[in-house]
Amino acid sequence: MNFFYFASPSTFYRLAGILAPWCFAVAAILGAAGLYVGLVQAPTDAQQGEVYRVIFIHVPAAWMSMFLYFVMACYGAMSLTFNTRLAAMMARALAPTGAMFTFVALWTGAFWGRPTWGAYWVWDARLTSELVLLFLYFGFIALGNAFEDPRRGDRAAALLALIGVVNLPIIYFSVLWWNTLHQGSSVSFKGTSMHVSMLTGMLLMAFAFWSYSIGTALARVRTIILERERRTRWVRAL
Amino acid sequence: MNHDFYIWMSYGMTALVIAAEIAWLRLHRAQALRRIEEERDLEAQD
Amino acid sequence: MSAVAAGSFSGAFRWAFARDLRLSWRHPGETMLMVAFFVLVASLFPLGVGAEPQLLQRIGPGVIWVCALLAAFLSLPALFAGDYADGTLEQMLLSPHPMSGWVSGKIAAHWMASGIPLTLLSPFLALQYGLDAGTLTILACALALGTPLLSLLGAACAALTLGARGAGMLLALLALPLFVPVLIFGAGAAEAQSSGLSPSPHLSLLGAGLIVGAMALPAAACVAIRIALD
Amino acid sequence: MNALEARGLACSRGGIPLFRDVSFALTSGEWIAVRGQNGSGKTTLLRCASGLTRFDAGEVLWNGQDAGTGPIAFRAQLLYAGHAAGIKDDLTAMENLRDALALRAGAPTNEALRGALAQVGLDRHRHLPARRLSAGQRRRIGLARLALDPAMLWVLDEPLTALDDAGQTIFSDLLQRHLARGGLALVATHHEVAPAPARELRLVP
Repeated sequence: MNFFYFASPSTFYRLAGILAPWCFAVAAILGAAGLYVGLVQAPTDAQQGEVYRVIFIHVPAAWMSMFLYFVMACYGAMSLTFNTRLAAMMARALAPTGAMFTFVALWTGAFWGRPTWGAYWVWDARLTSELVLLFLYFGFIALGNAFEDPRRGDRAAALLALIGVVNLPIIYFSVLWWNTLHQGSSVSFKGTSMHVSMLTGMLLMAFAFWSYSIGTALARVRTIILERERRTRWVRAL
Repeated sequence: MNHDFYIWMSYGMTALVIAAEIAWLRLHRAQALRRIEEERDLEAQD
Repeated sequence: MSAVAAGSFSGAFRWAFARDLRLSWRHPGETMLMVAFFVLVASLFPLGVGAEPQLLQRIGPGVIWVCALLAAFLSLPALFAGDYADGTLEQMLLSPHPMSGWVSGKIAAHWMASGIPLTLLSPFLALQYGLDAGTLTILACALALGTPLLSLLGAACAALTLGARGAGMLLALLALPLFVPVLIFGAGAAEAQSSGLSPSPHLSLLGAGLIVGAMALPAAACVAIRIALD
Repeated sequence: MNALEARGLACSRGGIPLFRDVSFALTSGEWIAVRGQNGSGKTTLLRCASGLTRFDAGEVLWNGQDAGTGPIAFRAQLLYAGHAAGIKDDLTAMENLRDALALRAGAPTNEALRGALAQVGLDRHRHLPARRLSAGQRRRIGLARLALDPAMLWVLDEPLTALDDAGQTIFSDLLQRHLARGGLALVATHHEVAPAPARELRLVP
């Protein structure tokens, strides 16, 4: 059984209050280190020049966007099967951060693609499925907020996340297939041999984003708990 | 070729979006707290 | 009076299928409007992009697919909303038959009233776009396989938006991204045929998707309806 | 002999508690009137008892078996009629009645349908589309359904709304017949109904 199954919102509220600042601190430190390694230490790429430095945010953001959707769907499944309030709130708290990272991945991808491929947008499988992912996030957030009863929104959105997580690989492969049919050669990341400091910078940034996501999710779930439980005695006593 | 524009646009937008999210989180929390406060005051009046 | 035959999937399926078809038969206007929308939008494209025969031939399958997809989408908000408002869904949920039977029947009826007219009409539009006989046949086949999948996916999303604020726009936001693979394989089949490749991989994938969807998606719609009625 | 029992039911909607610790027991030949002001949770209680709405605490037992999740054996014996009667405007009274019965138990013969419609005074209107019927006449289609459905447990939400005196008498007769054959009924109503209820369940917000 999972941790959230036993934790009541009031104890989790306090726990999240203690954990969230630490997560933000770790994110800031890792982010600073990652930026230093990525922007100062890592050498200029022989083929792409300086612009490759965008990948230090682009790749981690793309990872996070997909990973967060998966985590969100797991929380959704948990909330549907065990009917736990906290899991549903966590799923709702993760969605805006996931959408934010999806947007960042798309934006930085466009500004990386312009100098390297010569176009802000190409109908590449990765980009297209990332765009669809952004709409899946928007759908999740909109569906969750579309009901008078927040519990109703929780459960509908959780089911949508599950449908979406099953569909995401299908969407990715269908777009990949469509792309190879139409363009012949797909644009890819290969051709650059990665310097160690590039990899280090990317991993540091990935962990920084990770820590940031946990921090924002915890901070947001605290607010959600306050809103939902505002009539209970423990919130009144705060 | 100078790529500063693209790098600045990428990093700048990321910083902006993260700042916006944190500001929104704080605003959201302040709203929730204010609402609790208001309801508590209303009940105290009753 | 016949005894209570509890737990009959096929009974539930037939009831919902027959009733929904009867209702859309009483009101053929909705299907007619959908068909008119399909033809109208498909006819607007040449006006927008120009009437060069080569261009039309190339974009034809894709345009017809997108129009069919949007037309099929139009009737989705009403799929469960009427039965939700008048209490029929409650009766279905409380009947001694499995909910998936009712839902599958309703989805099948939706396909009969939307997918089949669109499929039957598509060859005429394909002629407008100057597609050859082979492409035209494959396009109709792809629509015949793909539109039930649209109905299934759309039904799950329609059930999720029951009772939501702004349900129509929300349904578009939920359903259209999920329609992407269907569109890609459906339009891909016709395009492969017209460019001299075999359309069978696309059609097999659509068929496989249809089988998986027909098994999984009614169950998802049932869970969504249960949530809506809670 | 059938029995419906609820123990310690509690339910809240949208974070607001509606009722707590509601218990009742009902056996064959009895009916319970659920009373309370508007918004006191009568409808929610009926929906909880029939397995539509999930409750926060407590249990519902049908013949000693858990019925909270709506098992088939329970649903086969349950006739629930809520605010919305499941009537389609485009279908005639006859078709609506036949559909409503076929949905649960299998369609009776046309003679039986006609008989039931005649009993509730809709014989002349049976081929009119439901949109042309008045609110009370639409309610009477629901009464005809009560007359024909073999379910043992009725859960009715305000069955007398929009019915005139004659309609209310018809309902009383149907309820009496139902109880006489060993049926059970849980009815939320503001009206006084002729066979007096075995118990009254009063919900206070």
